[in-house]
Amino acid sequence: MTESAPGPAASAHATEVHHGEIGIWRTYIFSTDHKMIGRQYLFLGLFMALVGGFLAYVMRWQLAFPDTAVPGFGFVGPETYNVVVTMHGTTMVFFVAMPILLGAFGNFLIPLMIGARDMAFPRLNMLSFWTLAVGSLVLLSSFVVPGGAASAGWTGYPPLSARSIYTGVTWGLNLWLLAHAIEFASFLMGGVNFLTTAITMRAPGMTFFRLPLVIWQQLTAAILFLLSVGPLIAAAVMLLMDRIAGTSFFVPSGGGDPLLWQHLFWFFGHPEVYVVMLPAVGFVAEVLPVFSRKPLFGYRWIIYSTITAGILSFVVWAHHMFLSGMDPRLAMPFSLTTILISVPFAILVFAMIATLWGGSIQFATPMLYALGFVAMFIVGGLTGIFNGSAPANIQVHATYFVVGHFHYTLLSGIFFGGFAGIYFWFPKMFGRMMNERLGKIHFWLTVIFFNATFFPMHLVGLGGMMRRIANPLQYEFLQSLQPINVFITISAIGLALAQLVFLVNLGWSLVAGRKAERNPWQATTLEWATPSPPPHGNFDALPVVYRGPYEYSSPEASEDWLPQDRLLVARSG
Amino acid sequence: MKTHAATQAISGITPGKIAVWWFLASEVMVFGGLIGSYILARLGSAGWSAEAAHLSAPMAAINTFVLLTSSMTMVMAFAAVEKGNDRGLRTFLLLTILLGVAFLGIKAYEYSSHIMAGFTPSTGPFWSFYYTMTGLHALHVLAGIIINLSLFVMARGRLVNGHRVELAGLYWHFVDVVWIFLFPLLYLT
Amino acid sequence: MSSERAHPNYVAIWVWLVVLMIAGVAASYLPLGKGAVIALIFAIAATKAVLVALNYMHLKFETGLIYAIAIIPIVLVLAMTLILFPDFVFRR
Amino acid sequence: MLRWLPENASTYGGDIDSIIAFIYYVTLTWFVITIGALALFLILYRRREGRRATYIKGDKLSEAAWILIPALIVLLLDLWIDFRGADAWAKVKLRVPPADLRVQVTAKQFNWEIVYPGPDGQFGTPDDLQMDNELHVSVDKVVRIALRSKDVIHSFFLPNLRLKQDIIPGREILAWFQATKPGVYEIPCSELCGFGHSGMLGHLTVHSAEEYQQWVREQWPSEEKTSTRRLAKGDNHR
Repeated sequence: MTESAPGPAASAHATEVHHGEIGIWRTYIFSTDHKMIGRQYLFLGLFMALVGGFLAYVMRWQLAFPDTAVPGFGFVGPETYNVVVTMHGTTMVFFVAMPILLGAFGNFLIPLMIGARDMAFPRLNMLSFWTLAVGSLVLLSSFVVPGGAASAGWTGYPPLSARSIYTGVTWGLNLWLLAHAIEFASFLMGGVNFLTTAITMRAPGMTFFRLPLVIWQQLTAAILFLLSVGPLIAAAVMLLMDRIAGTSFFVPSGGGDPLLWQHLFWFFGHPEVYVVMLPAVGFVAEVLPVFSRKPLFGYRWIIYSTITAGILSFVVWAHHMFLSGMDPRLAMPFSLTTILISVPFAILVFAMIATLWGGSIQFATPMLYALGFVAMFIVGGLTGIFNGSAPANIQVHATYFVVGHFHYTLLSGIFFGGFAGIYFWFPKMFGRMMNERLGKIHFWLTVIFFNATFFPMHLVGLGGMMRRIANPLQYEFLQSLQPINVFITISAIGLALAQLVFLVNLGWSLVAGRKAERNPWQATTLEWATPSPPPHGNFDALPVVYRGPYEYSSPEASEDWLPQDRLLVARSG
Repeated sequence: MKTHAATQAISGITPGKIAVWWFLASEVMVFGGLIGSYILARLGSAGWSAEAAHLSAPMAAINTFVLLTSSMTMVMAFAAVEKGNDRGLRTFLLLTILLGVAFLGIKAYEYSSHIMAGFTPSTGPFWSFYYTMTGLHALHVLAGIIINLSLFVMARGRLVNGHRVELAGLYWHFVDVVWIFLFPLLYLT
Repeated sequence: MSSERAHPNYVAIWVWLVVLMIAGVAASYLPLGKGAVIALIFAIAATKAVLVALNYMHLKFETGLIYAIAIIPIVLVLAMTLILFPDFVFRR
Repeated sequence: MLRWLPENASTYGGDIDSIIAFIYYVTLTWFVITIGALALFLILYRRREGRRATYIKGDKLSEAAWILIPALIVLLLDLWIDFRGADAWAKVKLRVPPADLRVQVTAKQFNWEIVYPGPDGQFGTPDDLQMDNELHVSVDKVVRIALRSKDVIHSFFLPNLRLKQDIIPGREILAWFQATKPGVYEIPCSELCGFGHSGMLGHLTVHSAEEYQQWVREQWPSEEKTSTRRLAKGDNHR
């Protein structure tokens, strides 16, 4: 097969005509095609990102200019602020990061990259998307019920969340729990589907150690999610019982223990961090070799590191709870496991940097984002050590230092990893190229404003500024830090405005972008062997895989890339 | 677990079976989280045995018997469909469904007698756990009955294949296994 | 599907399960120490669960992959519960 | 970066600050090395006409050593951080020294209720004194605080003394500090506790020894001097 072959019927419109017989309803709404479902996840996630981003803007405005009316929203009282802070976290983690990084890309990429025609259970796949859509609707509807939406923080610590008298929120918090339950159900179905597909439907020759890394990362994420969410579901059931059946699982006056929730929550919470982050790491691992025209450095070591990090993530949860009132002696073993987990991630980052060594690096937009991710991830990883060390944690816990840290890890996963993925696979998803110039403008604005927003958070955090306070000016010791809060807010607004460049690029490229060939980046993995966008059923003929995913600049081929499915005729015995 | 290098090594397993087992793995974590919490709460405070003594162990033993038997009929249904015995399939499915309904009936009777004796979910920690654990389990039994009913309806039109019965059976047996642990946890200690 | 597979004797397994169930109930009345009774009861419960899993759920015909999927969550749950003992059970 | 920390005013604050400083220098070094390598590679190996990338897969141990050995160094530094940190952690949270002064702090939405045992050093006696949000201690005295909560989780935070401890309703948690500088410090709540969380604020007044005697005399005017002296000197009632 030659990659210069012009993508036949490559435009989205042509595909639509091609599949006209299914009808618009089945093609765009209740589609069982993994690619359409992936796109649906993407747009749902982007929509929810607008909601979550708006909440962030409300929050930042209130912090910089306390008790002034937020333009476009109005006055934010302390109760509303708690709602905003809670719903921002919940929306971003569960309804933006997971749908985009897992839902959209997992669905779109897994069958294409393993050489399958669709997921193992296409109808279950459709069901999982629509379940998530219902969950998003439930979450959004909680804004309008009497009593307002949940306001107990995204972690929902009881007793605050267990009794309505403490917050004044009644149905909002029940709906918040319900939205979680629906979201979990959706991703349980999704995760089972991902795993089954990858285990049973790989193309001939596609051994596990020939799988592209992003698939490994998606699968690890799916396993982590499946195995960690159970205790939180149990805890959510107990919390719901506390709220509606009058039990006292987490209320000490009735014999319960609030710490139990925290343990169950973080048993899920820490693996969940990797559920969100590993796919982003995977995108970057795909993008780096393509644009440095080199094999990914230490492919197997990255896989082993990922698995190690996944296993360790189940035994680090109490580092979120050093100061929670749990037995302080537990802090030492958990501090140790936390410290250990930095080793696999160090290997991952070093491998990414080593990939660049001796390469032939092209600074295309996806590559810029991938490099941005590596840099931001280094910062996030290093600031994590402050949090992970129990004594240093005493000062930085529950301050903006933590907020800065997890935005450098999680939000960089969405902003840099996610955008690397979107710019990289957009041609495959929609059959058109995105505008490079706008992409680069978007990147530079994002990288500048991202750092201007989140780096100063570490400084105010060291200064002692607590998370989740609505008005820093109420505290004497935070007065001097207020100019930084104003600076952060202005940068955050800049970061939000920078995303307009992306939205313009997205809209423009969808209708008027240059038509994409099959393999515009000259990449080696299987998805590039299909037309852009791939038709229903993906492959003209099911591919046969002969080698690993990152054969760039191999001495065996004259071009500097060697697709996984190209049969080489041996030159000499 | 994922280090099987060759596709061939696991091609004997159907996708459905792998999917159901993964689903059951996450279910183990749900019930495991609940049971673990119960054990921690119970060992961490006193006076739970006296509360547990209000439960009726004989009634629960009968219910255990019912559920164990339903597991057997479920697996017999699978054996029947594998032999192409449609009549046997329908008979055993129906038996399984009826036993499941019987289990829920006995459970409902237990609930009502506790509530009439004044033991509600808000009575104390033991009762909170009791109602939550058995309630969540009962919901699973209900879901299993619905699955089996749909298989039964399909079996009447001979649309059912052995694979589906096997998968439904995996779930049903899992629900049985959960009860095997709930029974001593709540009633016998 | 696995039509050529030798089926276990499902009825015999059921008899075992019922016998073990009765044994479990009987064990709860044994005049032993509390710890011994509890250990006995849960050993019996675990045996029953293993019998169901191996025979009714056909685990004994499965490959390592299915075993791994079945066992890993159990290990995780046990680990989680044990790690939390200091904070809930041994606390003051 | 470290100058952003609030002024330290406790005996163990220095230990925590030195850990933070240690981590800061370690991470700063790594930041410079990794970002430096990244930038250097980007410049050295940017695309040029006619040059082909080197084909290195990095799977062999001899190649992977380039990433494994730095990771090993990371591990060693991490263990070092952990080892150094263990002592500071034990000092703050585990090894509570004998108390000179004792108070009970009960958090509720949205106040700190502070109970002083009074001259007899015993809680639950008529000379107990309760004040909202006002914690008065003497400089250089070990203050032991029993933390309780009436409703939800709060977090007792003394930024200047490097003390932070969540308060769980249903548990009594011990905390302690020994202030080194007289002054008035704020006690914010650092765990979301409801609509009044922002602004839940107490004040810690660290008096000099004489001022503290003065304050005690003002609070318990009827008591004789001997008992006040006993209170200030330390209490043997455990």
